[in-house]
Amino acid sequence: MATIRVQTNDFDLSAEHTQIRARHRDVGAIASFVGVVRDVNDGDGVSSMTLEHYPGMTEAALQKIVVEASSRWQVIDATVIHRVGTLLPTEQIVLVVVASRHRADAFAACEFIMDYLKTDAPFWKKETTPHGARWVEARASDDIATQRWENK
Amino acid sequence: MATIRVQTNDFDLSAEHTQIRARHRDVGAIASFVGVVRDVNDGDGVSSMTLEHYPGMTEAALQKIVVEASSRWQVIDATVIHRVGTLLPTEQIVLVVVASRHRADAFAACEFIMDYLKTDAPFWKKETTPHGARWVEARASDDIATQRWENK
Amino acid sequence: MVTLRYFASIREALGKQSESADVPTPATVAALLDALRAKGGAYAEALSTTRRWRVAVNQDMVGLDAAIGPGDEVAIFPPVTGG
Amino acid sequence: MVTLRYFASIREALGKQSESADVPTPATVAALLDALRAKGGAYAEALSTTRRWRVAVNQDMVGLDAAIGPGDEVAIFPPVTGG
Repeated sequence: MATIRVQTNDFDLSAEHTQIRARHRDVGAIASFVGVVRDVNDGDGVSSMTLEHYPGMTEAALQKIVVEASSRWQVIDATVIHRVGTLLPTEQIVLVVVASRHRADAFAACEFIMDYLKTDAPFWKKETTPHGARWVEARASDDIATQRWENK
Repeated sequence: MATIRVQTNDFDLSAEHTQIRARHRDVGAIASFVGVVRDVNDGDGVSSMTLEHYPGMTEAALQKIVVEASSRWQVIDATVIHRVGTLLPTEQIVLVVVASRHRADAFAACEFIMDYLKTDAPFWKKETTPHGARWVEARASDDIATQRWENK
Repeated sequence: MVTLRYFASIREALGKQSESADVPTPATVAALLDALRAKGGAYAEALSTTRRWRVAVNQDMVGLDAAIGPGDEVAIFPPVTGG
Repeated sequence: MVTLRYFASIREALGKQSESADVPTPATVAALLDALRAKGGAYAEALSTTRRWRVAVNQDMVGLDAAIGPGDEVAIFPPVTGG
Protein backbone atom coordinates (compact mmCIF):
# COMPACT_ATOMS: atom_id res chain seq x y z
CA MET A 1 0.00 0.00 0.00
CA ALA A 2 1.53 3.30 -1.01
CA THR A 3 0.65 6.90 -1.79
CA ILE A 4 2.81 8.74 -4.34
CA ARG A 5 2.25 12.39 -5.18
CA VAL A 6 4.15 15.03 -7.15
CA GLN A 7 2.63 18.44 -6.51
CA THR A 8 3.33 22.18 -6.36
CA ASN A 9 1.38 22.60 -3.10
CA ASP A 10 2.90 22.23 0.33
CA PHE A 11 2.09 19.09 2.37
CA ASP A 12 1.09 18.45 5.98
CA LEU A 13 3.12 15.74 7.66
CA SER A 14 0.63 15.30 10.54
CA ALA A 15 -2.25 14.83 8.11
CA GLU A 16 -0.34 12.07 6.29
CA HIS A 17 0.43 10.37 9.60
CA THR A 18 -3.16 10.64 10.78
CA GLN A 19 -4.43 9.00 7.58
CA ILE A 20 -1.98 6.12 7.95
CA ARG A 21 -2.90 5.58 11.61
CA ALA A 22 -6.61 5.65 10.75
CA ARG A 23 -6.15 2.95 8.09
CA HIS A 24 -4.26 0.40 10.22
CA ARG A 25 -4.43 -0.79 13.82
CA ASP A 26 -1.21 -2.83 13.68
CA VAL A 27 1.18 0.07 13.00
CA GLY A 28 3.66 0.48 15.85
CA ALA A 29 6.31 2.66 14.22
CA ILE A 30 6.25 5.50 11.69
CA ALA A 31 9.55 6.88 10.40
CA SER A 32 9.49 10.06 8.34
CA PHE A 33 11.85 12.25 6.41
CA VAL A 34 11.32 15.83 5.29
CA GLY A 35 13.79 17.56 2.98
CA VAL A 36 13.97 21.33 3.41
CA VAL A 37 15.36 24.14 1.19
CA ARG A 38 18.54 25.50 2.79
CA ASP A 39 19.60 29.11 2.37
CA VAL A 40 23.09 28.03 1.32
CA ASN A 41 24.57 25.40 -1.03
CA ASP A 42 28.17 24.81 -2.08
CA GLY A 43 29.20 28.00 -0.29
CA ASP A 44 26.72 30.34 -2.02
CA GLY A 45 23.55 31.93 -0.68
CA VAL A 46 20.39 30.45 -2.19
CA SER A 47 17.38 32.75 -2.51
CA SER A 48 15.08 30.25 -4.25
CA MET A 49 15.03 26.86 -5.95
CA THR A 50 12.96 25.58 -8.86
CA LEU A 51 12.21 21.88 -9.29
CA GLU A 52 11.40 20.19 -12.59
CA HIS A 53 10.28 16.59 -13.08
CA TYR A 54 9.30 14.09 -15.80
CA PRO A 55 5.56 13.53 -15.35
CA GLY A 56 4.68 9.85 -15.50
CA MET A 57 8.22 8.53 -15.23
CA THR A 58 8.79 10.28 -11.90
CA GLU A 59 5.73 8.71 -10.26
CA ALA A 60 6.61 5.28 -11.73
CA ALA A 61 10.19 5.55 -10.45
CA LEU A 62 8.98 6.45 -6.94
CA GLN A 63 6.49 3.58 -6.98
CA LYS A 64 9.24 1.16 -7.98
CA ILE A 65 11.48 2.34 -5.13
CA VAL A 66 8.66 1.87 -2.59
CA VAL A 67 7.93 -1.62 -3.94
CA GLU A 68 11.60 -2.55 -3.60
CA ALA A 69 11.70 -1.22 -0.01
CA SER A 70 8.53 -3.19 0.81
CA SER A 71 10.16 -6.38 -0.45
CA ARG A 72 13.14 -5.88 1.86
CA TRP A 73 11.39 -4.76 5.06
CA GLN A 74 8.04 -5.14 6.78
CA VAL A 75 6.15 -2.11 5.41
CA ILE A 76 2.46 -1.63 6.21
CA ASP A 77 2.01 1.69 4.45
CA ALA A 78 4.17 4.35 2.80
CA THR A 79 3.70 7.87 1.49
CA VAL A 80 6.04 9.80 -0.80
CA ILE A 81 5.28 13.40 -1.71
CA HIS A 82 7.67 15.54 -3.76
CA ARG A 83 7.05 19.15 -4.61
CA VAL A 84 7.90 20.83 -7.93
CA GLY A 85 7.94 24.48 -8.94
CA THR A 86 9.64 27.33 -7.10
CA LEU A 87 10.44 27.01 -3.39
CA LEU A 88 12.07 29.36 -0.87
CA PRO A 89 14.53 28.59 1.96
CA THR A 90 12.91 26.75 4.92
CA GLU A 91 10.13 25.40 2.65
CA GLN A 92 9.49 21.66 2.55
CA ILE A 93 10.62 19.84 -0.63
CA VAL A 94 10.03 16.14 -0.08
CA LEU A 95 8.26 13.84 2.37
CA VAL A 96 8.78 10.10 2.89
CA VAL A 97 6.68 8.33 5.54
CA VAL A 98 6.98 4.60 6.26
CA ALA A 99 4.74 2.76 8.71
CA SER A 100 5.66 -0.67 10.03
CA ARG A 101 5.03 -2.88 13.02
CA HIS A 102 8.49 -2.19 14.42
CA ARG A 103 10.92 0.70 14.29
CA ALA A 104 13.98 -0.92 12.70
CA ASP A 105 11.98 -1.73 9.54
CA ALA A 106 10.40 1.72 9.42
CA PHE A 107 13.78 3.49 9.72
CA ALA A 108 15.58 1.30 7.18
CA ALA A 109 12.82 1.46 4.56
CA CYS A 110 12.45 5.24 4.96
CA GLU A 111 16.18 5.87 4.52
CA PHE A 112 16.36 3.42 1.60
CA ILE A 113 13.52 5.23 -0.21
CA MET A 114 15.20 8.62 0.30
CA ASP A 115 18.57 7.34 -0.90
CA TYR A 116 17.12 5.86 -4.11
CA LEU A 117 14.85 8.86 -4.68
CA LYS A 118 18.03 10.96 -4.82
CA THR A 119 19.63 8.84 -7.55
CA ASP A 120 16.73 7.24 -9.47
CA ALA A 121 13.73 9.60 -9.49
CA PRO A 122 13.77 12.17 -12.31
CA PHE A 123 13.77 15.54 -10.55
CA TRP A 124 16.14 18.41 -11.27
CA LYS A 125 16.87 21.46 -9.14
CA LYS A 126 17.86 24.90 -10.35
CA GLU A 127 18.88 27.35 -7.63
CA THR A 128 19.12 31.13 -7.65
CA THR A 129 22.30 32.52 -6.07
CA PRO A 130 23.93 35.99 -6.04
CA HIS A 131 25.88 34.80 -9.13
CA GLY A 132 22.68 33.96 -11.01
CA ALA A 133 20.67 30.78 -11.57
CA ARG A 134 22.45 27.42 -11.84
CA TRP A 135 21.47 23.78 -12.18
CA VAL A 136 22.43 21.78 -9.10
CA GLU A 137 25.08 19.15 -9.84
CA ALA A 138 24.46 15.51 -8.86
CA ARG A 139 26.54 14.51 -5.83
CA ALA A 140 28.89 11.54 -5.72
CA SER A 141 27.87 11.11 -2.06
CA ASP A 142 24.34 10.28 -3.22
CA ASP A 143 25.61 7.48 -5.46
CA ILE A 144 27.62 6.15 -2.53
CA ALA A 145 24.55 6.25 -0.28
CA THR A 146 22.65 4.15 -2.82
CA GLN A 147 25.48 1.71 -3.36
CA ARG A 148 25.69 0.75 0.30
CA TRP A 149 22.20 -0.83 0.00
CA GLU A 150 23.37 -2.96 -2.95
CA ASN A 151 25.74 -4.82 -0.66
CA LYS A 152 23.09 -5.68 1.95
CA MET B 1 19.45 22.91 21.10
CA ALA B 2 16.77 20.48 22.20
CA THR B 3 13.17 20.34 23.37
CA ILE B 4 12.22 17.57 25.82
CA ARG B 5 8.65 17.12 27.01
CA VAL B 6 6.79 14.42 28.99
CA GLN B 7 3.05 15.05 28.78
CA THR B 8 -0.38 13.41 28.86
CA ASN B 9 -1.61 15.46 25.87
CA ASP B 10 -1.24 14.38 22.29
CA PHE B 11 1.35 16.15 20.11
CA ASP B 12 1.34 17.57 16.59
CA LEU B 13 4.27 16.47 14.47
CA SER B 14 3.77 19.20 11.85
CA ALA B 15 3.75 21.90 14.54
CA GLU B 16 7.09 20.63 15.89
CA HIS B 17 8.55 20.59 12.37
CA THR B 18 7.26 24.08 11.63
CA GLN B 19 8.87 25.45 14.79
CA ILE B 20 12.21 23.88 13.92
CA ARG B 21 12.10 25.20 10.35
CA ALA B 22 11.20 28.68 11.62
CA ARG B 23 14.21 28.72 13.97
CA HIS B 24 16.90 27.75 11.45
CA ARG B 25 17.62 28.52 7.80
CA ASP B 26 20.39 25.94 7.43
CA VAL B 27 18.28 22.83 8.09
CA GLY B 28 18.18 20.57 5.02
CA ALA B 29 16.93 17.32 6.55
CA ILE B 30 14.46 16.43 9.29
CA ALA B 31 14.10 12.79 10.34
CA SER B 32 11.23 11.85 12.65
CA PHE B 33 9.93 8.85 14.48
CA VAL B 34 6.47 8.34 15.96
CA GLY B 35 5.67 5.32 18.13
CA VAL B 36 2.05 4.22 17.97
CA VAL B 37 -0.06 1.97 20.26
CA ARG B 38 -0.74 -1.31 18.43
CA ASP B 39 -3.92 -3.32 19.03
CA VAL B 40 -1.88 -6.48 19.60
CA ASN B 41 1.26 -7.42 21.56
CA ASP B 42 2.86 -10.82 22.15
CA GLY B 43 -0.14 -12.50 20.54
CA ASP B 44 -2.85 -10.87 22.70
CA GLY B 45 -5.30 -8.12 21.86
CA VAL B 46 -4.51 -4.82 23.58
CA SER B 47 -7.44 -2.54 24.40
CA SER B 48 -5.43 0.17 26.17
CA MET B 49 -2.01 0.98 27.57
CA THR B 50 -0.98 3.06 30.58
CA LEU B 51 2.43 4.70 30.77
CA GLU B 52 4.21 5.65 33.99
CA HIS B 53 7.46 7.61 34.33
CA TYR B 54 9.90 8.97 36.91
CA PRO B 55 9.46 12.75 36.84
CA GLY B 56 12.79 14.53 36.78
CA MET B 57 14.91 11.50 36.03
CA THR B 58 13.03 10.79 32.80
CA GLU B 59 13.61 14.27 31.38
CA ALA B 60 17.27 14.18 32.46
CA ALA B 61 17.78 10.78 30.82
CA LEU B 62 16.23 12.01 27.54
CA GLN B 63 18.38 15.15 27.61
CA LYS B 64 21.50 13.04 28.11
CA ILE B 65 20.62 10.82 25.13
CA VAL B 66 20.08 13.87 22.89
CA VAL B 67 23.40 15.38 24.01
CA GLU B 68 25.18 12.11 23.21
CA ALA B 69 23.54 11.97 19.74
CA SER B 70 24.55 15.60 19.11
CA SER B 71 28.17 14.75 19.93
CA ARG B 72 28.18 11.93 17.36
CA TRP B 73 26.33 13.60 14.46
CA GLN B 74 25.68 17.07 13.08
CA VAL B 75 22.44 17.99 14.89
CA ILE B 76 20.96 21.48 14.52
CA ASP B 77 17.84 20.90 16.62
CA ALA B 78 16.01 17.99 18.23
CA THR B 79 12.64 17.43 19.87
CA VAL B 80 11.62 14.48 22.05
CA ILE B 81 8.05 14.21 23.33
CA HIS B 82 6.82 11.18 25.29
CA ARG B 83 3.26 10.77 26.47
CA VAL B 84 2.22 9.24 29.81
CA GLY B 85 -1.18 8.15 31.14
CA THR B 86 -3.70 5.93 29.36
CA LEU B 87 -3.57 5.56 25.56
CA LEU B 88 -5.69 3.60 23.08
CA PRO B 89 -4.65 1.67 19.95
CA THR B 90 -3.60 3.96 17.03
CA GLU B 91 -2.74 6.78 19.47
CA GLN B 92 0.70 8.37 19.35
CA ILE B 93 3.09 7.48 22.21
CA VAL B 94 6.43 9.07 21.43
CA LEU B 95 7.94 11.56 19.00
CA VAL B 96 11.60 12.08 18.12
CA VAL B 97 12.50 14.78 15.58
CA VAL B 98 16.08 15.51 14.53
CA ALA B 99 17.03 18.35 12.19
CA SER B 100 20.42 18.46 10.50
CA ARG B 101 22.08 19.90 7.43
CA HIS B 102 22.14 16.50 5.72
CA ARG B 103 19.97 13.41 5.80
CA ALA B 104 22.46 10.74 6.93
CA ASP B 105 23.08 12.61 10.20
CA ALA B 106 19.37 13.22 10.78
CA PHE B 107 18.47 9.55 10.27
CA ALA B 108 21.31 8.17 12.40
CA ALA B 109 20.75 10.57 15.31
CA CYS B 110 16.97 9.97 15.27
CA GLU B 111 17.36 6.18 15.36
CA PHE B 112 20.08 6.41 18.04
CA ILE B 113 17.81 8.53 20.27
CA MET B 114 14.91 6.07 19.87
CA ASP B 115 17.13 3.07 20.60
CA TYR B 116 18.53 4.57 23.81
CA LEU B 117 15.13 5.93 24.87
CA LYS B 118 13.93 2.32 24.83
CA THR B 119 16.65 1.10 27.20
CA ASP B 120 17.67 4.14 29.27
CA ALA B 121 14.66 6.42 29.82
CA PRO B 122 12.49 5.47 32.82
CA PHE B 123 9.07 4.75 31.35
CA TRP B 124 6.96 1.66 32.03
CA LYS B 125 3.98 0.34 30.10
CA LYS B 126 1.05 -1.62 31.46
CA GLU B 127 -1.32 -3.01 28.86
CA THR B 128 -4.90 -4.24 29.17
CA THR B 129 -5.61 -7.53 27.38
CA PRO B 130 -8.54 -10.00 27.44
CA HIS B 131 -6.57 -11.83 30.19
CA GLY B 132 -6.38 -8.69 32.34
CA ALA B 133 -3.77 -5.97 32.85
CA ARG B 134 -0.06 -6.83 32.66
CA TRP B 135 3.23 -4.96 32.78
CA VAL B 136 5.06 -5.10 29.47
CA GLU B 137 8.35 -7.02 29.72
CA ALA B 138 11.58 -5.41 28.51
CA ARG B 139 12.76 -6.91 25.21
CA ALA B 140 16.21 -8.37 24.60
CA SER B 141 15.97 -6.97 21.04
CA ASP B 142 16.00 -3.45 22.51
CA ASP B 143 19.26 -4.12 24.36
CA ILE B 144 20.73 -5.48 21.14
CA ALA B 145 19.60 -2.36 19.25
CA THR B 146 21.41 -0.20 21.80
CA GLN B 147 24.54 -2.33 21.84
CA ARG B 148 25.14 -1.98 18.11
CA TRP B 149 25.81 1.76 18.65
CA GLU B 150 28.47 0.95 21.27
CA ASN B 151 30.60 -0.66 18.59
CA LYS B 152 30.53 2.32 16.24
CA MET C 1 17.97 8.23 56.27
CA VAL C 2 17.39 7.78 52.55
CA THR C 3 14.23 8.20 50.48
CA LEU C 4 13.17 5.09 48.61
CA ARG C 5 11.02 5.36 45.49
CA TYR C 6 9.34 2.47 43.70
CA PHE C 7 7.92 2.36 40.18
CA ALA C 8 5.71 0.16 38.00
CA SER C 9 5.44 -3.53 39.02
CA ILE C 10 7.68 -3.00 42.07
CA ARG C 11 5.49 -0.11 43.29
CA GLU C 12 2.43 -2.35 42.90
CA ALA C 13 4.05 -5.37 44.59
CA LEU C 14 5.11 -3.28 47.62
CA GLY C 15 1.85 -1.34 47.70
CA LYS C 16 3.64 2.01 48.05
CA GLN C 17 5.42 4.53 45.85
CA SER C 18 7.90 5.84 48.38
CA GLU C 19 9.09 5.53 51.95
CA SER C 20 11.94 6.63 54.18
CA ALA C 21 14.48 4.05 55.28
CA ASP C 22 16.94 4.23 58.12
CA VAL C 23 19.98 2.74 56.41
CA PRO C 24 23.35 3.21 58.08
CA THR C 25 25.20 5.34 55.52
CA PRO C 26 27.60 5.34 53.76
CA ALA C 27 26.41 2.05 52.34
CA THR C 28 26.21 0.42 48.92
CA VAL C 29 23.18 -0.31 46.77
CA ALA C 30 23.82 -4.03 47.38
CA ALA C 31 23.72 -3.53 51.17
CA LEU C 32 20.50 -1.54 50.92
CA LEU C 33 18.84 -4.25 48.82
CA ASP C 34 19.96 -6.93 51.31
CA ALA C 35 18.43 -4.90 54.15
CA LEU C 36 15.14 -4.55 52.24
CA ARG C 37 14.99 -8.27 51.35
CA ALA C 38 15.58 -9.10 55.02
CA LYS C 39 12.16 -7.55 55.73
CA GLY C 40 10.73 -10.63 53.97
CA GLY C 41 7.24 -10.83 52.41
CA ALA C 42 6.66 -8.63 49.36
CA TYR C 43 10.16 -7.11 49.66
CA ALA C 44 11.92 -10.47 49.52
CA GLU C 45 9.73 -11.46 46.59
CA ALA C 46 9.84 -8.22 44.53
CA LEU C 47 13.58 -7.64 45.01
CA SER C 48 14.62 -11.29 44.66
CA THR C 49 17.95 -11.76 42.90
CA THR C 50 16.14 -14.00 40.40
CA ARG C 51 14.18 -10.96 39.15
CA ARG C 52 15.32 -8.12 36.93
CA TRP C 53 15.29 -4.62 38.43
CA ARG C 54 17.28 -1.44 38.12
CA VAL C 55 18.45 1.08 40.73
CA ALA C 56 18.93 4.85 40.37
CA VAL C 57 20.62 7.00 43.01
CA ASN C 58 19.66 10.67 42.81
CA GLN C 59 18.09 9.95 39.42
CA ASP C 60 21.19 8.39 37.88
CA MET C 61 21.13 4.71 36.93
CA VAL C 62 23.83 2.89 38.98
CA GLY C 63 25.26 -0.56 39.64
CA LEU C 64 25.13 -2.68 42.80
CA ASP C 65 28.41 -1.33 44.13
CA ALA C 66 27.36 2.33 43.97
CA ALA C 67 27.60 4.29 47.24
CA ILE C 68 24.58 5.69 49.08
CA GLY C 69 24.92 8.72 51.35
CA PRO C 70 22.58 10.43 53.81
CA GLY C 71 19.59 12.15 52.14
CA ASP C 72 19.99 10.28 48.85
CA GLU C 73 16.96 9.40 46.73
CA VAL C 74 17.18 5.71 45.80
CA ALA C 75 14.72 4.45 43.17
CA ILE C 76 14.08 0.78 42.42
CA PHE C 77 12.19 -0.22 39.29
CA PRO C 78 11.94 -2.94 36.62
CA PRO C 79 13.78 -2.64 33.27
CA VAL C 80 12.24 0.24 31.33
CA THR C 81 9.69 -0.29 28.54
CA GLY C 82 8.95 3.14 27.07
CA GLY C 83 8.94 4.28 23.47
CA MET D 1 9.84 8.07 -35.85
CA VAL D 2 10.58 8.44 -32.16
CA THR D 3 9.63 11.20 -29.75
CA LEU D 4 12.56 12.87 -28.04
CA ARG D 5 12.11 14.64 -24.70
CA TYR D 6 14.67 16.87 -23.01
CA PHE D 7 14.80 17.98 -19.39
CA ALA D 8 16.60 20.48 -17.17
CA SER D 9 19.96 21.79 -18.47
CA ILE D 10 19.68 19.75 -21.70
CA ARG D 11 16.22 21.20 -22.41
CA GLU D 12 17.64 24.70 -21.89
CA ALA D 13 20.76 24.06 -24.00
CA LEU D 14 18.69 22.74 -26.93
CA GLY D 15 15.99 25.36 -26.48
CA LYS D 16 13.19 22.80 -26.75
CA GLN D 17 11.46 20.27 -24.53
CA SER D 18 10.55 17.74 -27.19
CA GLU D 19 10.75 16.96 -30.89
CA SER D 20 10.14 14.11 -33.30
CA ALA D 21 13.15 12.43 -34.88
CA ASP D 22 13.27 10.26 -37.95
CA VAL D 23 15.65 7.59 -36.70
CA PRO D 24 15.85 4.33 -38.67
CA THR D 25 14.56 1.80 -36.13
CA PRO D 26 15.37 -0.64 -34.64
CA ALA D 27 18.38 1.25 -33.38
CA THR D 28 20.29 1.58 -30.12
CA VAL D 29 20.48 4.52 -27.75
CA ALA D 30 24.14 4.91 -28.72
CA ALA D 31 23.22 5.18 -32.43
CA LEU D 32 20.51 7.74 -31.69
CA LEU D 33 22.92 9.87 -29.66
CA ASP D 34 25.51 9.71 -32.47
CA ALA D 35 22.86 10.87 -34.94
CA LEU D 36 21.91 13.78 -32.69
CA ARG D 37 25.54 14.82 -32.12
CA ALA D 38 26.06 14.78 -35.89
CA LYS D 39 23.64 17.73 -36.09
CA GLY D 40 26.42 19.76 -34.44
CA GLY D 41 25.94 23.03 -32.55
CA ALA D 42 24.01 22.79 -29.29
CA TYR D 43 23.39 19.05 -29.83
CA ALA D 44 27.08 18.22 -30.14
CA GLU D 45 27.81 20.36 -27.11
CA ALA D 46 24.96 19.23 -24.81
CA LEU D 47 25.29 15.52 -25.62
CA SER D 48 29.09 15.45 -25.70
CA THR D 49 30.57 12.23 -24.37
CA THR D 50 32.55 14.36 -21.90
CA ARG D 51 29.29 15.34 -20.16
CA ARG D 52 27.08 13.32 -17.84
CA TRP D 53 23.57 12.57 -19.03
CA ARG D 54 21.02 9.79 -18.64
CA VAL D 55 18.62 8.21 -21.14
CA ALA D 56 15.17 6.73 -20.50
CA VAL D 57 13.21 4.76 -23.11
CA ASN D 58 9.47 4.72 -22.52
CA GLN D 59 10.13 6.14 -19.04
CA ASP D 60 12.59 3.44 -17.97
CA MET D 61 16.22 4.38 -17.34
CA VAL D 62 18.41 2.42 -19.82
CA GLY D 63 22.04 1.99 -20.90
CA LEU D 64 23.68 2.94 -24.21
CA ASP D 65 23.07 -0.48 -25.77
CA ALA D 66 19.28 -0.43 -25.17
CA ALA D 67 17.11 -0.90 -28.26
CA ILE D 68 14.80 1.79 -29.66
CA GLY D 69 11.72 0.87 -31.69
CA PRO D 70 9.22 2.89 -33.73
CA GLY D 71 7.00 5.15 -31.61
CA ASP D 72 9.26 4.99 -28.56
CA GLU D 73 9.59 7.95 -26.21
CA VAL D 74 13.27 8.63 -25.61
CA ALA D 75 14.17 11.11 -22.88
CA ILE D 76 17.62 12.62 -22.38
CA PHE D 77 18.47 14.46 -19.17
CA PRO D 78 21.29 15.20 -16.73
CA PRO D 79 21.84 13.08 -13.58
CA VAL D 80 18.89 13.65 -11.24
CA THR D 81 19.08 16.00 -8.26
CA GLY D 82 15.76 15.71 -6.43
CA GLY D 83 15.06 15.14 -2.75
